[in-house]
Amino acid sequence: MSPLSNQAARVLSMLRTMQIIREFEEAAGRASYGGEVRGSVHQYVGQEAIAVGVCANLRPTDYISSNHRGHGHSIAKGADPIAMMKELYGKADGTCGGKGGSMHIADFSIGMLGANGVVADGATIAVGAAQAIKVLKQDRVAVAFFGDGAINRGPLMEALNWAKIYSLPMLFVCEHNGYAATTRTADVTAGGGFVARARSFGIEGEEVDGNDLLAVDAATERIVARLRAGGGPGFLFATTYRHHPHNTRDTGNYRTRDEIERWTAADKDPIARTVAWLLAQGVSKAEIAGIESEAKALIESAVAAARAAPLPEPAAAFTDVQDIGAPR
Amino acid sequence: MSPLSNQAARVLSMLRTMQIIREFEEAAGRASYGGEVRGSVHQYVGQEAIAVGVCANLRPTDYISSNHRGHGHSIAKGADPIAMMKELYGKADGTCGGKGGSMHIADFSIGMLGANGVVADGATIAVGAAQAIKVLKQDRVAVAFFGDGAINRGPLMEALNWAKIYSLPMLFVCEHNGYAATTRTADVTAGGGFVARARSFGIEGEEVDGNDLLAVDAATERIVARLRAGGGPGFLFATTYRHHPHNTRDTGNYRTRDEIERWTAADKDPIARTVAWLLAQGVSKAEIAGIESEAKALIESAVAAARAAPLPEPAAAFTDVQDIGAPR
Amino acid sequence: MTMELTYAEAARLALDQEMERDPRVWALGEDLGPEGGLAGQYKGLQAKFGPDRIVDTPISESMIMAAGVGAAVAGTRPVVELRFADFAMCAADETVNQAAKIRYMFNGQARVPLVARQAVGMRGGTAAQHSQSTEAWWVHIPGLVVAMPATPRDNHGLLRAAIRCDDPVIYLEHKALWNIKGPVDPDAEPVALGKADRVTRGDDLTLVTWSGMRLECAKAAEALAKQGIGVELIDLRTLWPWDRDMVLDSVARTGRLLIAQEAVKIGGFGAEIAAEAAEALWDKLRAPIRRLGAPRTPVPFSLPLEDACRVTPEQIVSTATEMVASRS
Amino acid sequence: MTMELTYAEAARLALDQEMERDPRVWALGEDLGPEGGLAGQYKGLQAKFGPDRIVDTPISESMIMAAGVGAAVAGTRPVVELRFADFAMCAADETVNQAAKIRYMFNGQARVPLVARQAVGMRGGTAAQHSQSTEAWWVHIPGLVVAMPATPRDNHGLLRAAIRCDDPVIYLEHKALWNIKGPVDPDAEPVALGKADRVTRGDDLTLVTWSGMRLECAKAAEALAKQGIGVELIDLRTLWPWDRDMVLDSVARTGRLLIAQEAVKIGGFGAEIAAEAAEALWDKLRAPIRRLGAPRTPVPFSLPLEDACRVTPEQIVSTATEMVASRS
Ligand SMILES: Cc1ncc(C[n+]2csc(CCOP(=O)(O)OP(=O)(O)O)c2C)c(N)n1
Ligand SMILES: Cc1ncc(C[n+]2csc(CCOP(=O)(O)OP(=O)(O)O)c2C)c(N)n1
Ligand SMILES: [Mg+2]
Ligand SMILES: [Mg+2]
Repeated sequence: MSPLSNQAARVLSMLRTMQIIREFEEAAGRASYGGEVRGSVHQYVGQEAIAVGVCANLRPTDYISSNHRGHGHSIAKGADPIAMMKELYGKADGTCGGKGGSMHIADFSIGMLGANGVVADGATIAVGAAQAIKVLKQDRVAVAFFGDGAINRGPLMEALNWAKIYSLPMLFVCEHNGYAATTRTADVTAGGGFVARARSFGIEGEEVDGNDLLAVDAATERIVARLRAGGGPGFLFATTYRHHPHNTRDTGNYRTRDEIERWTAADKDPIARTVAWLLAQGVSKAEIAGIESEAKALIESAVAAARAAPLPEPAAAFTDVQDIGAPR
Repeated sequence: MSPLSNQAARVLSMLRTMQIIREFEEAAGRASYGGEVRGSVHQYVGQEAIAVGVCANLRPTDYISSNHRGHGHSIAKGADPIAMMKELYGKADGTCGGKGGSMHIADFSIGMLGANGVVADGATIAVGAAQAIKVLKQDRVAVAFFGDGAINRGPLMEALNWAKIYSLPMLFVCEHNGYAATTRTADVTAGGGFVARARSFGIEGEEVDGNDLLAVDAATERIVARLRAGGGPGFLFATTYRHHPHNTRDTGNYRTRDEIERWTAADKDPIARTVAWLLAQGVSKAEIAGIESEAKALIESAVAAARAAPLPEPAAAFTDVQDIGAPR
Repeated sequence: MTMELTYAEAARLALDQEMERDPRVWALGEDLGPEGGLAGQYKGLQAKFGPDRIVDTPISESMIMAAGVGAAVAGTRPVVELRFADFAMCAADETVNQAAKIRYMFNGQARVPLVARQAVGMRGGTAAQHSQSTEAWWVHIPGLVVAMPATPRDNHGLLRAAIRCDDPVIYLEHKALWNIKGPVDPDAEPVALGKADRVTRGDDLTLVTWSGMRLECAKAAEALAKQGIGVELIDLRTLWPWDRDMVLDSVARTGRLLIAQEAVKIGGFGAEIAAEAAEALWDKLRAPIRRLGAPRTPVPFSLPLEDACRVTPEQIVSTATEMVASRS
Repeated sequence: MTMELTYAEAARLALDQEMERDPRVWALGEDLGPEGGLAGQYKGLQAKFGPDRIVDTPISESMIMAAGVGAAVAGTRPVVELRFADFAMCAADETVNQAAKIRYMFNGQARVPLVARQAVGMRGGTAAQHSQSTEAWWVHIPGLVVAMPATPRDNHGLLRAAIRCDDPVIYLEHKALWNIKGPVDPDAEPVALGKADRVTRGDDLTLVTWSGMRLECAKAAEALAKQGIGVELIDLRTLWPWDRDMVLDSVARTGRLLIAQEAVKIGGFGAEIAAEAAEALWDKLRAPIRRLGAPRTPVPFSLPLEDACRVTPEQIVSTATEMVASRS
C-alpha cells in the first residue's frame, strides 16, 4: 500500500479526534438519559468537523473559548476525555474537580478558557484574552466558538466592534446549525445574519460547509495565518447541523424527521464524509475501523474510569472561592 | 411682498422651533454654569435641525424617545419650554415635578417617552413602544434619537435586529456629531459605522446633512411615509456637530478651536442656513428678527417663571413609587 | 371547582386567563412558541393567541426586557419571560434603571405594568450559572415588586395578581417546583401581593421562608412537631412588600425567629427580616434570631458539593432545637 | 513623605505606582485618555503608559467588563473603569456570572485579578440614574471582594491592595468625594482588604458606616461628643470581607449599634451587619440595633426631594441620642 500523503495523514489524525468526540458525546448522552450524569448535556454530534478543523490550526499556547455545547471544542484543543468524562460524572479528579460539570469545562493548561453557560459570554471573554495577548506582546491567537443563536446578543456584537478597533488576533467561529434551542434562528435573525454583520464591522472571513473537514481546515489555516501576521480579527462562518435535540432535556419535536434524515445521511455527516475521502486516498477500511474501535475503547474506558472514580469531599465546596473572607 | 410658498411657511415655523431650542439651551447652559440649575446640562446647540426636521413629520400620537441630550427633541415634539425650564430648576410644576431634572424629561401627553441617562436605553424602549403599536394595532410610529457613541452599545444593536424581525414602525435617528463625551467616535467605531450596521440588519434609510433642515425634513417625510405604510423599520443618519462641550461639566479641550470655528460658521450652522434659505425665498429680515426676538422673550419668561416657581414639598419624594409597600 | 395542577400548569392557566380577560396582556421571550417554554408554562398559548401576543424572541435579553418596558409605557401589559434569573442579569440595567424608575422619574406620568419572570434556584446539577437565587437584589431596588410562589395555587394566584399590578413585578418561579402538583381553583381571587401564607401554627418558634425552601421547612416543622416543638411556618410569597405584620406578630408571640432561604445567606433577604425583627422585638426575643442560607460560594455541580450548599430539613430541625433549648 | 492630595489624585497616584511596579497592570474604560477620566483620576497616564495600557473604549459596558475578565484569566491585571455604578449594571452578567465564578467553577485553574471601578452615590442633582449605591448587590455575590474608600489615604491604599488582589474586586469610589483633600503617604503599605478604620473611640455607642457617609458620621460623632455621648465610629472600608471582629468587639463593649448608609435601607448591607450583631450579641445589647439609610425610592433630582432621601448628621445624632436615652 502506497505511503499516505501528508494531507491524508493529517486528515487521518483529525478523523481520530472527530471519532473520539462522537463517541464521547454519545456516551455522555446515554449517561445523561440514564441518570448517571446530572443536569443536562448538550451534544456536539454532527458538528465535529468544525472544532477539529479549526483547532488543528492552533498551538497549545493559543486560546479558545466555548459555549454550552463545549465538549467537542475541548477535546479538539487537547483536553483529556477521561478527565472530562469524570467531570460530567461529578468526580473529584474531573477536569474541574466536579465543580463545573458539562457546561463549565475548562483546561487552562492547553489554552481552553472555558465552556460557558451564558450564551455569547465565551466569545466576549476570548476577545479579552486576545487583548491580553496584545498587552503582553505575545505570539498567540484567540478563538471563540459560538452558535447562530448567540449572534443576536448585544455583547457579541460589541465584541466584533471591539476586536476590530484594537486589531486583535481574534478568530470568531460561528457554528450555524439552524437552531437556538427550539427556535429556528432564521425566524429571529434579521438581514444578512452573522456574515453581513461581521463585514459591517470591517471584519473579513470565510463561509464554509461546516461538515466538510478539509474545507474548515483549509479556511482556518488561511485566516489564522493572517491573524498571526497581525492582520487583525477574522471570522469563520460554518454551516452545520446538530444530530440530536438541543440537550438531553429537549424533545427535539420542532424538527421534521425528514430534515434530520437529510442531515444525518452519509453525504452530510462530517465523519462519514471524511472517511469517504480517506478511502478515496487509499486509506484502508481496516485502518478506518481501527480508528473507530480505538475511539470506542477509549471512551468506554473513560466511562468506566468515571464510574469508578471517587466523588469529591463535601468540604471541597468551600475551596477556590475568594481567599480573603470565609465562604461561610 | 409676495405670499410665501407652503414650504417657506413650513420652514418658517420650523425655524421658530429651532430658535426656541437654541435660546432654551443657551439659557440652560448659563443657568447651569451659574449654579442655578443643579447637576449637568447637555446642550443641543448646533443639532437643532435634526430634532425639528424629524418631529415636523410626526403626529402627537407618535412616540419619540431621547437620550441625555434631550431638550431639543422634547421641544420639537411639542413639550412646553416653560415647564421644561422649571424642571431644570427643580420646581414643583416642572415637566416631571422636579423629580427628573435635565436628563429625565418626559411628556407622555405628546408622545415624548423620555430622555434617558443611560446611553442607548431610550432607543430600546422606543422599539418596545413600536411593538405595543403592533400589539394594539394602532396607526402610529415610534422614533428614537441617539448619538454616534450609542451605536457601539449591544442593546442598540439588539434593537436593530429586533425592529426588523418584527417589522415594527420604528425610525432610528442617529445624530452623528463626531464625539462620545471626550472620545472621537471614529476612534472606537469599526467598519462602516451605523449605516453599514443598520443595512446589515436589512434596515434601509437615508444619510443626510443633519445641519440642513430641508434635507432632514424631506428624508424623514419619505421614511415615515414608508413606516406608516407598514414597510418596517427605517433609519436616518444625520451628520452634525455640537457647538458646546459634552456638558456643562466638560472642558471641551479635546476639540481644536479650528474645528469649532468651522462648524459654528454661518455656512454650517443649521439656523443660519435656514435663515439664509428663507431670505432667498423672499422672507423679510424683519420677520426673521421677529422670530428671534419672540424666542428670546419666550425663554426669558421661562427662566423668570422657573426662578419664581416654588420648590416641591419634601414629602413629594415619597410619592409615585410603587403603590403597595411604603417607601419608608 | 378545584383541580390538581402542576406548578407550571398553574402558571400557564393564569396567563391564559389573563390574556383572555385583557387584550393588552401579551408575553415575550425565548422558545415560548413551539415547545411552550422550558417547563411548558406557555404550552399551546401561541397557537391560541397568535405569534403577536406570544412572541418568540431572539437571544437578546437587554432588548427582551426593554421591549417589555417600552410596551408597558405604551399601553400594554407585557409578561417578560427571562428564562433563568441568571440570564436576567443580562437585563439588570433595563430592569433597574428603566422599569423600576420610569414612574418615579417622570412624576407618575407613566406606569410600567410588566411582569419579569425569571426562574430561580437549584434543580439538581444545574451548577453555577443556572442555579442562582437573586431575590435580594430586586428587593433592594426602589420601584420593584418581588413575588416568589412556592405552590401551584400561589403560582396561579400570584401571577394573575402580578399581571394586574400597575408596577413592575419581578416574578421568581423556582425551577425545582415546575412539576410538583397541588390543588388550584381556577376561579379563586388572585393572591394579594404582600400577604404571606401561614402554613402551620405554633407557639414555640416562628420559621420564615419563601419559594422552594417552603417544602424543606414544612418537613422540618413536621419533624419538630413530633418532638413537641410547635413551629409557626410562614411562607412570605411576596418579598416586597413583605408581610411584616404577620411575621412580627408571630415572633412577638413565639419569641423565636428562624429564617431559612436557599439564597446565599450573606446579604440575603433574611438579613432584612432579622434586622427588622431585632429592632422591633429585641426585648421580646427568647433566643437569638438565626438565619440559614447558602454559603458564599457559587453553586457547584457535583452532588456532594451541591448538597453542602443546600439548607436541609435536618439543619432547620437542629437549629430550631438549639433555639428552643437555649434560654427558654 | 506625606502630601495633601484629593481623593481623585490619590487614586491616580495609586494606579501610576502599580503600573510602574507591574507591567501586567493596565486600565480600560470610556474617556480615560484625553481628559483622564471624569474626575482626572487617570490624568496623564495614557501619555505616560501609552494607549495599549490606558485604553479608551467604545460605550460597550458588557465588552468593557468581559475584556477585563478575559484579559485577567490570560495573565494580565486589568483595572476596569465602569464610570458610574449605575452603568455597571449593564455589565452585571459579566461581573456575576463570569468574573465572580470562573475561579470556582474551574476549580482554581484560573484566577481573575481585576478591579472593577464604579463610582457610587449622590453628588447633588445627579438624579435617579447617576446616584445609586449598589454595594449590597456585590456583597451578596460569592467570589467578589467589595471595597469602598472614604478618604484620599484609603483610596490610595485600597486601590493598590485591590490591584494586587488575585480575586475580582468591586471598587466603589464615591463621586462626591473626588475633590476632598487629605494626607497621603505615597510609600505607605497598601491598606489590608477586610480591615476597618476606627475613626473615633467611644464607650456609649458603636456607629458603623462606609464610603461618603463617613463624613456625615464624623460630624455626628463630634456633635454627640459635645453632648457627652462617646461614639466609636467605624469606617468599614471593605464590605466584603468586612471587619466583623472590630465591629462586634466594639458593640460588645458599647452595647449599642447604629449603622448609617447612603444606600437604600431595605435590603442594604446594614441589614447584614445588624443581623450578625443581633445573633452574636443579642443578650449584650442595651438598646435595639438601629439602621439609617435612604428610603426605598429612586434618587430624585430637586434639592428638597434629594435632601429628603439623604441620611443627615442630624438624623444620626437624634437616633443615637434616643438609643442612649432608652433603657441604659
Ligand atoms: C444569555 C442566555 N440566554 C439564554 C440562554 C439559554 N440557552 C442556552 S443555549 C441556547 C441556544 C443557543 O443557540 P446557539 O447559540 O445557536 O447554540 P447551539 O445550541 O445551536 O449550539 C439558549 C437560548 C443562555 N444560556 N444564556
Ligand atoms: C451605558 C452608559 N455608558 C456611559 C454613559 C456616560 N455617557 C453619557 S453621554 C456619553 C456619550 C454619548 O455620546 P453620543 O451617544 O454620541 O451622544 P452625544 O453626547 O454625542 O449627543 C457617555 C459616554 C452613560 N450615560 N450610559
Ligand atoms: Mg445554533
Ligand atoms: Mg455623539
